[in-house]
Amino acid sequence: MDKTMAIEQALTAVQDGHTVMVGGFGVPGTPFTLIDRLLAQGTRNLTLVKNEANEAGMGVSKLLEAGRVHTLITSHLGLNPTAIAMMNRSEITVELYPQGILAEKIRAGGAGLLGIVTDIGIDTILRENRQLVRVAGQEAILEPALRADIALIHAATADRAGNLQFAQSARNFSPLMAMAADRVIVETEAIVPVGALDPDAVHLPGAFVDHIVVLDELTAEYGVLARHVL
Amino acid sequence: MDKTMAIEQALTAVQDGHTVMVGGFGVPGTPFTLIDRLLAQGTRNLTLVKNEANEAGMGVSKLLEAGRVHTLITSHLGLNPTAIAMMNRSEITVELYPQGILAEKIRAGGAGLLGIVTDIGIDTILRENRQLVRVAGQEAILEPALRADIALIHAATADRAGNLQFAQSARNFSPLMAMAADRVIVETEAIVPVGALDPDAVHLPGAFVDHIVVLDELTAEYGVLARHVL
Amino acid sequence: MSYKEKIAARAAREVQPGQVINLGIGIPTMIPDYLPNAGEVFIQSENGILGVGHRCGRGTEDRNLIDAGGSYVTLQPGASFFDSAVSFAIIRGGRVDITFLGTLEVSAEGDLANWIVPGKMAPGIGGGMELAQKARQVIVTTTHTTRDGRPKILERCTLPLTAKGCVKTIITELAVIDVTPQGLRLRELARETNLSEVQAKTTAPLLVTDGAIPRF
Amino acid sequence: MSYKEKIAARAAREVQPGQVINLGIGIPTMIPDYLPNAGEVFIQSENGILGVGHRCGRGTEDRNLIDAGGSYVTLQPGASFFDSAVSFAIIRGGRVDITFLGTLEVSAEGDLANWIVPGKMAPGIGGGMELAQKARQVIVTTTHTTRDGRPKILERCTLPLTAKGCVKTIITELAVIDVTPQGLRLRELARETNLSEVQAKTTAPLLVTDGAIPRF
Repeated sequence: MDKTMAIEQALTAVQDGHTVMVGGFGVPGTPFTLIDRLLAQGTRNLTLVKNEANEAGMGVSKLLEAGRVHTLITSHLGLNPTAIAMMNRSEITVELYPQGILAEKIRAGGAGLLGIVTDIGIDTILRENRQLVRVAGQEAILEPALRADIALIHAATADRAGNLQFAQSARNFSPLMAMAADRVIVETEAIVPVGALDPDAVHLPGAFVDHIVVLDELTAEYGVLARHVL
Repeated sequence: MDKTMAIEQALTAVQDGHTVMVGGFGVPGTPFTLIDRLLAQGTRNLTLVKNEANEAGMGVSKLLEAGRVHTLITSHLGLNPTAIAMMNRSEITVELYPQGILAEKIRAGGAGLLGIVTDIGIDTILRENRQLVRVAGQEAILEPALRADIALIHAATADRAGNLQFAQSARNFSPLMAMAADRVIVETEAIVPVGALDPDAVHLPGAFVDHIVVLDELTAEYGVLARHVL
Repeated sequence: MSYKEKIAARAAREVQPGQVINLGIGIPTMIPDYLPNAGEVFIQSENGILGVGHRCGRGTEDRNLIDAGGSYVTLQPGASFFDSAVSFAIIRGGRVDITFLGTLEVSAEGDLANWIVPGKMAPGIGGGMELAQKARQVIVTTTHTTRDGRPKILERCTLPLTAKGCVKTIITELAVIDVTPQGLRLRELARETNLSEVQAKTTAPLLVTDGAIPRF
Repeated sequence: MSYKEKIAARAAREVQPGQVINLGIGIPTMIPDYLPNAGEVFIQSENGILGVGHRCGRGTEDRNLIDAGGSYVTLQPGASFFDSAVSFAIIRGGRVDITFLGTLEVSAEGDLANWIVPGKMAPGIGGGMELAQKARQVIVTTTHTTRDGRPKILERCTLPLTAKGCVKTIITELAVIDVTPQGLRLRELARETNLSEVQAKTTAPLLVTDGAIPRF
């Protein structure tokens, strides 16, 4: 079994109008190479799901800036004034969720559930336009599960069967999104033979992975971000 | 930081009338030593949550047979005719859930959610006496989250801060239950200093663990079960 | 070859390289013995394993390594372990290509009833309902009739359902039958039988394509 | 010591050994510098870390190791990594003992408003709402007044809430104030101020226990 594939071939799966989940929280875990190639292939009219919008000029922000995204489902845009400006000019529609609720909506999609029930935000304006239910005598919000056509994921190590390991804080949303998409495309820094990973140390089982792209190099975007250094 | 404790002291937390989650799927992951000690201390009127009831004369079945349990929340009793007989004689109340829905109810409790929404069983008798909701135009079951007063967990390795690793198929319900209980008591085969575990290889972060009991020996119950050998 | 072995061997031929499969108790557990490219198929077990290998030889058992049926098993290369929530995420999330399940009854519309007999308390649901409802393909492997000779393949199930309209294919010692929108379609016949015997032992009508029926 | 350092230093004294704490952006990120037993406290970060250590010295940054605020950090012994769902399970499941948060407004009943100003589009919610609603203790660390001198501690919040009745303690450069069922209780006063100044800068009435008010 060998799920490795050329990047161009893997990304033909992403089509206009698709919903695309993109792993990463800041730089760690963001699949910059897959994003750049998606930009290059011109796919448009995307709904993007990502924790945040990276920073201006980086990662998914490039897709926003190029007008390829009509809706962004996210937790915050705090580090990306360009994305905030686009939202304020209504050039993109932004759906905001509490970060852990966004994670749970995605996870629920991945787990084949239809939704979760939470009291987060029940006393706030978040309750507006939400489906309210009562459970255990308590008012709560029913949040529908979220799934995607495609997930773009960055791994530290993959075996050819798609078992993945993530590095440190690069794990974040990646395993959840890989569970929640019909087609999961992974870029990996290292590729190892099937059987090389300790079965107890796999972070995401290969069943969730469709295509693996082996990175030849890590571009500068993957590196330490000078403006965040003390 | 050192969460290790004598077993007697750790188990004083378990009181009459408590809801107790017990990890394990068959022998792997069942905390036999904690169960035996709980039996010895005489705690009664328990609601027990476990994937299955172990086998007659083993593990949680000892608590059932000693009359310490009024309700068992579980997925199946298939390997325990004693427990089935007790259920049929109404000596215990048994709440049955599909195995993965039981896992999700527990996980939802652990994740501070109020419930999950699922279509599992919607066309079956499981829909009876359930809270039905509509989501995405579809009829579904709202399953309330499940939490416990206590979780009893078996780990392969713990550090003194409570970070845990499980061995192979012994992981099963253990991390979910450890998330879902107010007080989590872990028995471990090996104890290591804080800092000895690879942070990327921890299966359950120490924040979920309250007390650690270091096992002096593994009794025969932990071993290979002769009647399941080919 | 026993009738159970015959069913398992025929069922194994439904599996494609690269697929993730899940095996119920009974006959399905015998399927791996007949997989042509076992290393290219990943067997998932509800207790948190992807990549179950063959059953253990006596004396090689690992106390921490059983499958969901309680048998001591080995691993194949590329295996991984995970918790029960992730395990059923694989199942309900649509990443199990085929689940092989036994049954009490199966209907012409693909309804499956294999978990409870009213009047007898059911020993539980286990993972079967989720597998039946959410695996991409549900293949029933079963004897064609009950022990006392009554058909298991019915117009309508009489027992409470496990899942509605979920079964794609039924493999028995006598026949391979596909559930189609038009009804049950006989795909193959065992060498030891004939159409009239199979129809007599099947309550629902069987559609037959023109031409010779392939044998297995 | 700047006023921010003073707030952070006083806030650090609320932390007990063995606790799990989460630090919002701004002043809370300075708290670790003042923890007496830093090794005995586990700092949780929403992006999937338990056991964040001090910030990185220049040149020692790891591209894969940032906190939720985007700063390059180190690990303390006993740290662990996990995904975002587990990270918020720690938060919503009640395993964060204290969250330190900044705020725009806080009310006499402990309502917190720190995420949106109507008319300006909010840049998002992040993890703050879940921390405010579910951490065992919410401690607000904030300047006592806005930049233009208006009180932040009000009878009622005017801005949309982050969470209702969640705040336990408010620590400013002037005072430590507990939210109690009876109202706001002044626990400590900064050495540089006095009761009348603090009350003048606080819209809600402050309850004062008999005897000398401790200073910090």
